[in-house]
Amino acid sequence: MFEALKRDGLARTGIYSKDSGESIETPSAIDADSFFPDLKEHEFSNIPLFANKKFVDKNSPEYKELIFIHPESENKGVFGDCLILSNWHTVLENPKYYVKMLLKMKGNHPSDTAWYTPACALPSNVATLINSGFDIFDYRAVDLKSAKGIFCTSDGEFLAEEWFDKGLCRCSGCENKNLFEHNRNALDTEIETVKNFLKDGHLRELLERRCRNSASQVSILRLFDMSYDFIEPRVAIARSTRLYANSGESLKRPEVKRFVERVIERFVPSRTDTAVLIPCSAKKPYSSSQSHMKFQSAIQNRAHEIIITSPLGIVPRELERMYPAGHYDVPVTGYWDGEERAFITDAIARYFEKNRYEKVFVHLDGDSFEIAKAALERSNTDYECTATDKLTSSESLKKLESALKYGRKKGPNLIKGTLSYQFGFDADTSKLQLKGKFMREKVLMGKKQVFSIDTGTGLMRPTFEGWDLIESGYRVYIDNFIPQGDILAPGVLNCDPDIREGDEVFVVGEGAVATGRAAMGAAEMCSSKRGVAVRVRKVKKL
Amino acid sequence: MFEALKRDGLARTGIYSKDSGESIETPSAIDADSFFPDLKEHEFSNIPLFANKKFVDKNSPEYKELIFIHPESENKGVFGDCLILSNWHTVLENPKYYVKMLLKMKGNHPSDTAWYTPACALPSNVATLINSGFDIFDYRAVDLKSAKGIFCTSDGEFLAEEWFDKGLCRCSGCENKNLFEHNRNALDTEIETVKNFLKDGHLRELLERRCRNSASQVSILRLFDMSYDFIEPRVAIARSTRLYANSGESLKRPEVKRFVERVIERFVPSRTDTAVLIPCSAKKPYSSSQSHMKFQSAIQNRAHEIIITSPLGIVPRELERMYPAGHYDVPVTGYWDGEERAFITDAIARYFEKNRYEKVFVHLDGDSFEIAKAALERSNTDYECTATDKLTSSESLKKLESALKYGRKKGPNLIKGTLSYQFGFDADTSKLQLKGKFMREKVLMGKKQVFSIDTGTGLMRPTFEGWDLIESGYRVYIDNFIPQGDILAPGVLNCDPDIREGDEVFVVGEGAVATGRAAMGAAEMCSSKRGVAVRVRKVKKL
Amino acid sequence: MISQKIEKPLACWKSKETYSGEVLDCLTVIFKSGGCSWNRCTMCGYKNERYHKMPAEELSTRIKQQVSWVLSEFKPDSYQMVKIFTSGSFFDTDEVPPGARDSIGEAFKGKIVIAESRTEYVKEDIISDFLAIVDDNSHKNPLYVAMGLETTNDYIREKCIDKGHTFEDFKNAVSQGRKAGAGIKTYLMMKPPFLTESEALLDMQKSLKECAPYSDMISMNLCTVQNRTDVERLWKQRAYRPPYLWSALKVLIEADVHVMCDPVGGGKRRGPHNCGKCDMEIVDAIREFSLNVDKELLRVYFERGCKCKNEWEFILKEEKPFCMPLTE
Amino acid sequence: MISQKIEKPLACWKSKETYSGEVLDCLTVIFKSGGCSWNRCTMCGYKNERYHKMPAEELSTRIKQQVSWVLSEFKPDSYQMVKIFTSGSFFDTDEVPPGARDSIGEAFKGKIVIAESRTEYVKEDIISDFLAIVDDNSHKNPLYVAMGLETTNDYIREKCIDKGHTFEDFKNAVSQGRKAGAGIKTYLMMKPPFLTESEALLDMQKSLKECAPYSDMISMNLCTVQNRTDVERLWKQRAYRPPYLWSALKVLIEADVHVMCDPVGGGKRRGPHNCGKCDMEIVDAIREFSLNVDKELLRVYFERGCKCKNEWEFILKEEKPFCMPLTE
Repeated sequence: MFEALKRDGLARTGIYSKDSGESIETPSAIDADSFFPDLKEHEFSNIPLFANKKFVDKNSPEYKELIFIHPESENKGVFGDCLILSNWHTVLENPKYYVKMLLKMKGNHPSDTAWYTPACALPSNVATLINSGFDIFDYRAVDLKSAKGIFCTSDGEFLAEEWFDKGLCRCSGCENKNLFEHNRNALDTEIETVKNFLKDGHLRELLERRCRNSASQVSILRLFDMSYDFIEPRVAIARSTRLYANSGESLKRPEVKRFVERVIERFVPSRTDTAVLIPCSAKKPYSSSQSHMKFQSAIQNRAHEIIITSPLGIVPRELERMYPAGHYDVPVTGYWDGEERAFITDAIARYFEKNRYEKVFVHLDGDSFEIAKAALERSNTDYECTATDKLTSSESLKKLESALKYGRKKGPNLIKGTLSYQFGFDADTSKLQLKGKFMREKVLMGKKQVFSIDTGTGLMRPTFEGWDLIESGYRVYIDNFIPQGDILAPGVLNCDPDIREGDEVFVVGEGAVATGRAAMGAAEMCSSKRGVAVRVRKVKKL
Repeated sequence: MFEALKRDGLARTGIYSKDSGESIETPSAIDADSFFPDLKEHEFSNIPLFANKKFVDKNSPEYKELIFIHPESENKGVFGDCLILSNWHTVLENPKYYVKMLLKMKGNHPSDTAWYTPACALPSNVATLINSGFDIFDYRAVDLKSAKGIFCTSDGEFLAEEWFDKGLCRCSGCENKNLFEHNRNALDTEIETVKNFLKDGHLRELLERRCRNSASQVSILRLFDMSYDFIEPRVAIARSTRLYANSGESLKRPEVKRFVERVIERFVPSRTDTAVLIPCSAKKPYSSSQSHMKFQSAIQNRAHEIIITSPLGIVPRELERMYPAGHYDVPVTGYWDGEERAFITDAIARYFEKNRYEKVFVHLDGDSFEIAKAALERSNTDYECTATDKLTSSESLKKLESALKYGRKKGPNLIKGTLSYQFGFDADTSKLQLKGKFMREKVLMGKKQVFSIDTGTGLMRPTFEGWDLIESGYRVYIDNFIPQGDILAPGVLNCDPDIREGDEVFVVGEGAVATGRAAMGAAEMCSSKRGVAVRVRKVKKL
Repeated sequence: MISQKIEKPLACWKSKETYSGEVLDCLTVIFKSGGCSWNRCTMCGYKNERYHKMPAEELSTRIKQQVSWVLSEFKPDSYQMVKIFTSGSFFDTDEVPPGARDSIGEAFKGKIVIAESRTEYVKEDIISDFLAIVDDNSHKNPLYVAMGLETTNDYIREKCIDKGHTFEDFKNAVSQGRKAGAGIKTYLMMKPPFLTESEALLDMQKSLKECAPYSDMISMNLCTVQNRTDVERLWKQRAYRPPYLWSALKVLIEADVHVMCDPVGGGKRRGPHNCGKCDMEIVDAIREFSLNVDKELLRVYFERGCKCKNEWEFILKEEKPFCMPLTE
Repeated sequence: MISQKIEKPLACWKSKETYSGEVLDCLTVIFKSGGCSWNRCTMCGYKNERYHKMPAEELSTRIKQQVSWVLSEFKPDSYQMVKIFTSGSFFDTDEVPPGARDSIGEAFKGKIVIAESRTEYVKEDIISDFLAIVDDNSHKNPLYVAMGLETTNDYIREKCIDKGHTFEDFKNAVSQGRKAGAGIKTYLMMKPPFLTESEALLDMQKSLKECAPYSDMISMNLCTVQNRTDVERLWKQRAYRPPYLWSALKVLIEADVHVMCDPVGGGKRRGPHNCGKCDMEIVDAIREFSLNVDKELLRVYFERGCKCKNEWEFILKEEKPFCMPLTE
């Protein structure tokens, strides 16, 4: 029996329990011979990964506690099963097939199955394996390294003669000069490390380090990122933690791409007469920074403020608190690399192709200035530059202020901006008002509260009245029962495919409606047999 | 007394011995209170890093075993001293000043001094510190983390409540549930890890992982790379190990930039009538790969073969064995990112602006095809595409062959290409002949050997007759003595500033000349008081 | 513009103070003046708080207008004590012309007046004159001269504060003040820049001991990071951290004399602070202690501790001049 | 083109062989023929080594030309034994027309002839006829029929080799051959694909035991990765690794009967290999053993070991059908 707990992309923590009652917290390495005693009984049962369907169908072994799976097989586990993906170690150096086969199989099997991959895990690659959705590993690969005199760490594999017993590790194995013990320790501790990063919401950051252990791991990460349509639905809509964009791959994170896509595809700006492009700040939200206070007092709401930043491209002022716009950190050198330039130029150009502003003021310098100009030219947008020298110099600010002198005053509409971004629905917000202190706002219609704002993530939390305004999308359909607490996955009949873990959802049933937050993505919500689907906030009987 | 041993950029291993005889292998963490007992005696002696010269000059402490240094101070250590850079921890999050101040001080002080930086080293940043040229650390920073209840690993700092004693580490401190002990263990083992990577020639690869621990470490690495003129002379001309280009920063490695610059500035191609651009292969040297065998049998030496590759840009066939062209590995997904595109487009364009070929055939596909076209257009070079579909398909190969049908046959001149690249001198190679099996060639003039080839690095090793052909550069001048073995740094009077560690050099003195290999770069050779400057191969009395 | 700008002091507020075992209402006034003649102290935030250069007469007029404003805003019978500050020295005649000083004396006649000055302006004659104006025999000691000694260590005072006088200068000023019949209030500064936490703590303890014989009242200021000061620049460069509240507690608990302390900015990043969790209760306890002179509450909080007390103990032991500040 | 292409066998070479305790000179000829009628074995590299379809008469002529070439190139009195292979079955009449077979028999009359065939073509009449041609009474057993049994395990033979016959088929063929008066030589295959190292090793040991009663000579082939074979495809997919030389050594040492073995490609990545350091000496020892039938040298090398013997022992124990091959 397997139950997934914390999920992130394909990765997850979970609990796998055998019928005997024995159970492990996953991800975890097991001693396969004792944990799955039946496994070694099937002689002559090898089936290579690239074997064709006929060969596979003819020769597939039937294990007692495991389901044999294969890219070409129709053999499928059901909820709670443990699946064994044999011989996966033979594609570890073959990123193209690694990703292709894996995504095919992940698509073919229910997500709440435990995945065991034998003889693959090393301290240097197990982060990638866990990120690929594997849950159970064994010690075969590290034991083999021990037999070969190889010292394993999370940084790679090294000749034991030169690296073992040289002070690089102080585990019990190293104290005892027992390489076998060290290598198993190294695998176990690395799995725990990955597990903790996963629970902490920083698996991606860890991966962006660990993947450097080999070219193929880098390629695997990049290929996963290119499989955006497959991965993105599995990534929560927000994290409570910061997003550290510390490598080139950060630009390709599903969260980053999703943000850019939604700003272009969903977001409805407060105004499209005049925009002003300004730089980001290290402090988040931007408007709490000294530089933005200066910009804002020069702009005086006479233009739509759009922040140009890496890796997010463009952040309209309305969305500055939305995850990850209010939550990212990025190394700054002043130099924007070619990929950042290309990615951000494209984002800006697409935004201005969709939203035809009459005039855009560019208050940027250095590389971001060049990027913005190129993008505005590409999108045939009329623009004017307002900066001289340092952007926050009084001269620059004066120039900015006087350029906007005749602009109409109209502040950013946080409500419309957030709702359109979050729900993909252009709600009528004319009767709504934002009340309350900065970072503690509520949205009222008359005296009725329609939304609160989750200041941790920037998401709006609709009340029942709020849901009346969002006419479609983000619905979870349940059977005819009155929820007595959270809604479990088996209780979900159907749901909107746009729903991601962490999204605000509206639960609709014959007997009741409820507000709440999705605890899993749409696909899992519709197919899982276990686990909370929606954390319910309020229920209303019909 | 400090002696540097293995160097790589600013980083080095070494031995620091106190007058008492006590000595440590660096890099290393010390218990500062007992190692430098005098240090704590200087009360009220704080001088912040940003203090001005007047303040510094007035207040600098004078230690018994240490030299106080400061960006604004003219205080200098001499050979063998241990320098203390106080309060450096206050710029760890300030990459701009970190790099600016450090390079200023490294330029001001002799390189064979040991650098001690107090209260800076954590397991998560010590790789960056070592890479910055620090040798001695203490436990203050980790002990502080212990006092604050922070669990330290080479991946970062974490709340001990949630991370310590959770199976992430099995060191003695973790076994004893002693956080203080764990944190010191973690620092010690990380220093040993960095040291081993440094000795192994893979410090850069480790850094490209570790720097992700914080945005500022990424920025520091990037800023160092932007300080090419300072760093490059400190990087050996070749490594015996592979170069793993597993991140965006790999494109900016000094070795990579140096290769590109030399191909453009120094390299003399065998011919400039016709060139053919072909893709790289995973196997090195390229010509041992199946795809290159096919290309070569289609080209039949009727054009100058130029390989287009990331991260090196362009590799002329003559240089395919030269470090790092024959020594790099790179993740391949088929997608070339914006920075690769920009960098390689620039390299190709500059090459073809300098070397005006009459005609270039482009046998490339995908992104590299687009890049090459853009570069050739930028350089106004006449080109023709010869590929259809798959580059190694018989159709493509036939098209390539027939496009070159009327070309003049002239094989690559490995000798001229290598000599011009390595020595920056366009030697007369008309009387030279390459003899011997692949990867075991010698260069003869008549029956006299003038060069052998170091197949590990691709470098030519001149005999005395070989040096006659290289009329200038790469000379090391010594006093009037007959070398009885290797030449030590104090024996060097002067040398050519282009010399890098690992370069072939010609030793010239009044009494003798010698052939050999530089064991340090030009600047160190001229200034060091200790260590082998040139490993001598042959000596000839005059 | 035809409206006249109203002249107001830089700040003026009421608070409670302990005096001779009694809790009094106290008015604190910071007059805008001609500005400090020295104007170099590293932590001073009043450097720019001054009138532009103007004739003494005009300066006098303006200060008198401030006095009027004070008198009209705060009922004279609502307080018994007055603390007078300028952005420099109250007894510096260039800064506060004699006429202005006299009207201030008149305004606060009958109160217990504490007036702050640099040592070089504490001269018997000037003090006597002012005392004569203030004194209406309501109090035994109607005037206290307050001086920022900061520390009794001349080296620290010079390097870290750049105060421009010595402990000896202070003692001379004390004797001038006493000759004039005034009491002495001494300000000490906890943790000027360039000191480690333990250097600052020990310096404060030593200073307290050494200044006690010369002081009728002692007030310990905990250094805060004021806008546009040298200390702020250092703080932004991560070269300065305000003192821990633990250090202040320890000093107060262990002091042999009563020490007043108002932890301005306490618990903020720019003020004396601990970890953020335990700060406010300690700040409140210190404020209360200044009134009730009872160390019990201080001891309770000190002994109860907090997670961050460990950190502070570590800092006391391990923060050294060559590696400071270790925390923020 | 006006020149006539010379017809040559696919390969032809001389070597030493042990026979009845004597070392003989032996000629091995691989004739190009009409090609194997089965042509499906996973490791077979001869699938494409055949004449294009042609009339039997022409085929016959071409093969006879090959015979002439052999006779002219290798002096008949320079060897005593001949091993005849085709890219399929020597006794398949479609592959080697009777006329051609007869001339081959004539050519090698008086030698000890070993001719290889699939089991289904081993028929008493054909063998008798051929024996009659070859035999000139110089030898007691002038003809041996060689068959690739590969393994006595029908399941392995079918799944891993796709050989198309059973152990039973083999036994029948043996009885046909014996009835015709021929001796029997059996080829076994060490480590076809889809077997772990230990499965392969145990299968070989079992096969040796089980085939011994039916065999006069046994030869163990160590699987190699031939161009354009199924095995090569698997090898490139990292799904196949040739056997360790350690396994071969172990089999040879522990065998109860003499087993011939020529480790073709030994020490190369595509052939049976260990770590690369110890390979060549073991290959040489195995070659020598085939001649001198003395296990001593094998034992010496086996016991001396190498760093990689540890790895091999681990592989024997831990390589399983669900995680193989573990090494390359």
